Amino acid sequence: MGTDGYTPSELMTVMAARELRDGEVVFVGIGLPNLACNLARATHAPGLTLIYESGAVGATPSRLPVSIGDPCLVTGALMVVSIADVFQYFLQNGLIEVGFLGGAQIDQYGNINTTTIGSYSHPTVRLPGSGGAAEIATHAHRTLVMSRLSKRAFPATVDFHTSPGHRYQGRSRAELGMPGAGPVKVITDKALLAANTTTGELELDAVYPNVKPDEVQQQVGWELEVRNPLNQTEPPTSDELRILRDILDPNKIYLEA
Amino acid sequence: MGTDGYTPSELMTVMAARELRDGEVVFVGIGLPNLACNLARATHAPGLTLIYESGAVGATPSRLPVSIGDPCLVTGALMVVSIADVFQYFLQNGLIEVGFLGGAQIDQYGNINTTTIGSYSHPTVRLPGSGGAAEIATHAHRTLVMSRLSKRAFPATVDFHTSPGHRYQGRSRAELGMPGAGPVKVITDKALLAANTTTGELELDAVYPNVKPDEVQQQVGWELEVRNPLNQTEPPTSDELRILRDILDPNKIYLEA
Amino acid sequence: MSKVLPMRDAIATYVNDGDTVMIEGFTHLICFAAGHEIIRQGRKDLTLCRLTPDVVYDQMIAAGCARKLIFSWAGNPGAGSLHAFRRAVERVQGERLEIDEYSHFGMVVRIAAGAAHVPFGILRNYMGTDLPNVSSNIRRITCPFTGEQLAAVPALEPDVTIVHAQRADAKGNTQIWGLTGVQKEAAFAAKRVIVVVEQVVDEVIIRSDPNRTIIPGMIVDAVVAEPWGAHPSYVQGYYDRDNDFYLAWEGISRDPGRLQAYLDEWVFGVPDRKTYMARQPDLTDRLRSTSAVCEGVNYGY
Amino acid sequence: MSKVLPMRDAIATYVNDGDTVMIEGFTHLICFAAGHEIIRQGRKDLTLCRLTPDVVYDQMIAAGCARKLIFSWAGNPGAGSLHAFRRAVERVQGERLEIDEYSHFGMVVRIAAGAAHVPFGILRNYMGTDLPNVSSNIRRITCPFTGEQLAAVPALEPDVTIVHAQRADAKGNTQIWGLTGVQKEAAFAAKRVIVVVEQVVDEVIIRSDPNRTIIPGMIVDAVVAEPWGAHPSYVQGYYDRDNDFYLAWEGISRDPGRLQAYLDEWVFGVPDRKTYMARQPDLTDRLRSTSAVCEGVNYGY
Repeated sequence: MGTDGYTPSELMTVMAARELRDGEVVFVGIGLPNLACNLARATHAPGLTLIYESGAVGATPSRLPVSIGDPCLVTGALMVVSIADVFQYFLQNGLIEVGFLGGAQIDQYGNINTTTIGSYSHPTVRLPGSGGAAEIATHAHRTLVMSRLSKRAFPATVDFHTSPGHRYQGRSRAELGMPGAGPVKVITDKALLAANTTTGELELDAVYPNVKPDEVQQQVGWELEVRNPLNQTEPPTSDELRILRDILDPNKIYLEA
Repeated sequence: MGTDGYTPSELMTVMAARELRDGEVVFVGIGLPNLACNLARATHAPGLTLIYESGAVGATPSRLPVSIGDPCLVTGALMVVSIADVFQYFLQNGLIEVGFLGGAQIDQYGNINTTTIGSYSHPTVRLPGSGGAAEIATHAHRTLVMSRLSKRAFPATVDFHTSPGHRYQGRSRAELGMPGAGPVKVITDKALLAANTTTGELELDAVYPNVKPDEVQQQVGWELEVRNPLNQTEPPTSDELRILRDILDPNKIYLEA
Repeated sequence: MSKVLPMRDAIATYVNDGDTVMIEGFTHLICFAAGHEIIRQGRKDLTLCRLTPDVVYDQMIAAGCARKLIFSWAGNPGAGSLHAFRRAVERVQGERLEIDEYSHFGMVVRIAAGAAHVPFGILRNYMGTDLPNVSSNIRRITCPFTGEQLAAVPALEPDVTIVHAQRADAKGNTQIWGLTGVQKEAAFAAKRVIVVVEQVVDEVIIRSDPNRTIIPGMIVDAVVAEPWGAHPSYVQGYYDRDNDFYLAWEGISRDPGRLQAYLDEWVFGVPDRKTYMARQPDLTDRLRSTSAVCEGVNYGY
Repeated sequence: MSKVLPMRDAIATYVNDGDTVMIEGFTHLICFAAGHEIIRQGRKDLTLCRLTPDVVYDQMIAAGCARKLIFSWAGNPGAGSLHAFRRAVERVQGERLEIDEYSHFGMVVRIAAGAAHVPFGILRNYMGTDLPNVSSNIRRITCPFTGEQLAAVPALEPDVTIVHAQRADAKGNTQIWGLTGVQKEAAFAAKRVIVVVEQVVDEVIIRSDPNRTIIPGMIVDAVVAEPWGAHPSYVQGYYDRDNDFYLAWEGISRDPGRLQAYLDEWVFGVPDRKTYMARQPDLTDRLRSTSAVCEGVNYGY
C-alpha cells in the first residue's frame, strides 16, 4: 500500500470504473478490468452489461473470476454464446461499446504489443499473442487500456503491432477503415493518457493526486504533450475502496500491489 | 387404387424406400419422401438418420408430419440445429448422402424447375421457387427425384433451371465443380429413370410390373434411351403395403391417389 | 427499464412505411399477430423478407402492404399456393410485386452476413442454375488461397425484424427451443428488433438457463406479450400448428373476394389478438400442447 | 453400433504421428486426459491447433509431441507463461517450434470455414496490425458488391478434433452447456472426432432435450467415458476449475527438470485417468460442483 492509503492497483481500478457510463455494453477482461466493471456496477453504473470473450453475456459473477472462462460467469448469466457469435454477432456487429486491454508495450499512438519483445522471428521474450485484442481495439466503440507506467512499457514505438492504435505506417484509423475509436484512454498508476483526436498521439490528460507531470514524462518514451488545463483526478472515495476491498477482492488477489 | 391393388403413390413410395441403404444420412422432404424414409427405417434400413431442412436431426416422428417443420419432428429428435447449420455444417460440409427432390418439370439431363412456367419475368405460373432444392441437388452425395410421368412434367428442357441436373449450358457437373452426383435416379409412377454416368441423360432403367417401355416414352419429352437389359422392379410386398397403410399414413393423406 | 409494449404500440413505433421487414419463422414461431397488426395499421411499400413467406405474407401482400419480396420459397406447404402472392407476380396488367429470389442457403448466408455485419457472405452454390441470371445479387468470388470460385451474396440487414419466441424477460432476453430457424441471425442483422412472446418471465428464469437464450436484450427494442400470437403457426411446448387453417387457406386465397372477407373478419374486424382468439374459443383446446418436459441440467460449479 | 472406446484405444486408433490435432476448449472442457494419453503413446510431429493453447499443450510441447502450433493466445491466464512453449519458440540453438499465429477472431473464422467446408472465411480485421506481415494466411479480399476490403483466412480442417463434454450417447450425440467455445465448429471441421464425456447416457436422455445437442453422432468416431477427464480444467455442473494447479504450473513449467518430473509422475507414471484421480483423493471433494439445476422445458406439441 502506498502512503496515500491505497495501492496502485486500487487506484487504477477506481479510475477505470469512473470511465464507464451506466447502460454501456462492456467487453471485460480478467483482473483489474473485471474489478473496475463490477465496481462501476456497484456504484454509478448498475445498468452495465458485462460480456466476457469466453461467451458469457450479462454475467453477474458471485465470486471473483480468476479466468476469462470462469464457471461463475456462466451461472446466472443472461446468455451464453459460442466464441464465433462473440466475435461475429457482438463485436464485429458493433454491439460492444467499451473494450478493455492491457499490453506489454503501448506506444505514442496507442499501438499495443502483446506478441514479442525483440524481433518476431527471434524474440527475446515471447508474449501470449493477440487473443481477442486486435479485434477489440478495431471494433469496440472505444477501448480503455490499463497499464503501469514504465519506460519499458511505454516506448515510442512498439516492437510488434498486435492491436491497432491511432496510426499505423503513417495512416489513421479512418484511412485504414477501422470502425471503433480505438484506445482513447490509457489508465496508468500515475495518470490518465488520452489520444489526441486529430494526431492520434497519447497526451497527458490528467494526473492523480500528488503526481507531477514530470514523473509521468520520465516513464514514457516520447515527448508527452501536456494538456492545458491539465486535469486532476479525485482520489478514490472510501465507498469505492470499501466495495473493492470488502466485496470484490477480499483476498487481494488482484489489488494487493 | 389401381387394378394392381395399390395406388401410384404407394408404388412410388415403395420404390423410393428401396433406393435407401441402411445407415445413410438422408435429407427428407414432406409427403412421399418422408413416407419412403420411414418405410425404409421400418424394413431394411433401421439405421437411417433423417434430417429435415427445418433443423431436426435424427427425427423419429410419432405422427405423420404435415410440414417440413412439424413439431413432431422435434420431440424426441437427436438434435435441433439452426437453418444456417443445416446448410453450412451438414449439407455443404458433405454429410448428406441422399437428398429427395420433386419438381414441376424435370428434363432430359435431370435439371429441375420449381420456379416459373413460362418466362421468369412474365410467368404463366409462378411456382414456389428453390427452397433448399438448388443446394441439395448440388451437395447431396446423390439425389432422388420423385415425380409422376406426364409430357408436361418431363419436357426436353426445363423453362427455368432451379436445381442442377447433369448438364448446364453444355457443361457437366464436374466441369461446374459440383460436389454431389446430382439426380441419379427419378422415381416415377411407372418406371425408374437413371442418369447415364457419361452423358448425364436420363434413361429408362427399370419398369414397374405390367408397364411397357412405350407407355413411359409417350409421357417423356425426349427420345428415351432404354437400357439393355431393362430391369423389372418387384411389386410392393404385402409387408411394405401394410406398414404404409396401417402405420405411416393411416388417414391416406399422401397415399390415396 | 422494461421494453414491454402492447402490439399496437410496438408496431406503431418500430415499423414504418417503406421499411424492410423480416417476420421470420421456419414453420415454427411465425408471428401472425404482428403481421395482422401491420395490416391493421395500413403500412405500405414494405420490402418483406423471409426464407419461406407463407400465409401471413400472402395476407400482407393481399392487403397491399408490400412493394417487394425477398425470399427463397413461397408456397403453402402441403396445401397449395400463396394465391395473393401469385396474382401479384403473375398479373399481366398493373404493377407486379417486385421479387428478389434465392435458394434457402443463399438467404441464410445473406442474413448471417447481416448479423456479422460484413458486406457479403460466401457459399459453394449456384453452378448450373438460372438463379444468378435473374439476380444481380448472386456473384462469383475467387478464394485468395486456392483460386476456387464460390458464390457471394450481399448482407441483408432489415430495418426491423420481428421474432416470435416462447419467452423473454422485460428487457428482451429471449429464449427459444424447438426449431430455431434463422431467428437469431434475423435479430442480430436488423436495425430494430421486436420480440413477441407467449410469456414475459422474470429475469431469474432466463438466468437459470442461459444456454437457451437466443437473442440478448441489448438488441431488442420492444417486447410484446402475445399468447397464441403465432397461430396458425405453432410454438413448441405451447400449441400445435393449425394444419386445418393452412389447408383452408388454399380455398380462401384462391378467391380474392373470400380473401378480402377473411381480412375483414379476422384482421380488420378485430382490434387485437386477444379478440381474435376469443372469437375461436375451441382453438385452445384443440391445439394446446401435450406435456413432454425434459429434465433440467446443473449450472453449478 | 456403440462407439464407446477406452481412451487408450481411441487415441491409438484415431491420432497418428504427423496429424493436425485440435483439443479445443475455451477455459471450459479442455481434455487433459486425451493430451496425457497422446503423450503416453509418444505421438510425434503433431500440428497442435487451438485458440488458447494452455497447460495441456505446454505439456505436449515439453513431451516432444508437437512440430507446429496454430494459435491465437498462448499463456497461462492469470498465472504466468507457458514456459515449455516459450523455450521452444525463444530458443537460440536447435530447432524452434513452428508457429502460425492469428487473433481469436481469425482462428474462429478459420475453424468455422472448415466446419462449413468452404476454403476461406472473411472478417473485418487486421488493418493496423503486424499480424498479416508474419503470416501468409491473412490476405485481403474485395467485396464484390461494395468494393470494401476485408481480411480472408483459410479454412482449418484438423485431422482429428478432441472435444470434452458433459454427456453423450454411445453413438456420439453430444450435449454441452455452459461455455460452448468453438467445440461445435471444431468437431464439424475435423476429418475425425473423438468425444470425451463425463457420462455416457442413454439415447433417451439426449432425445429428451435435442436443443442441447452440439455435436451429432454421425460425425463422431469414438466416445470415451472419462469422468474428471478435463481436470485441471472444469466441466460446468460437474467440477470446478483447479486454479491452484494452474498457479502451480508457473513454477513447474519454468524449470525443465520439474516439468519432466511432473510428466514422469502424472503422465508416464499413471496408466490412465482413473489412476491419476485415485492418486489425488482430495480433489473430488474440493472441486465437485454445487447444485444449480435449472427447470426443464416442454417439448410437447
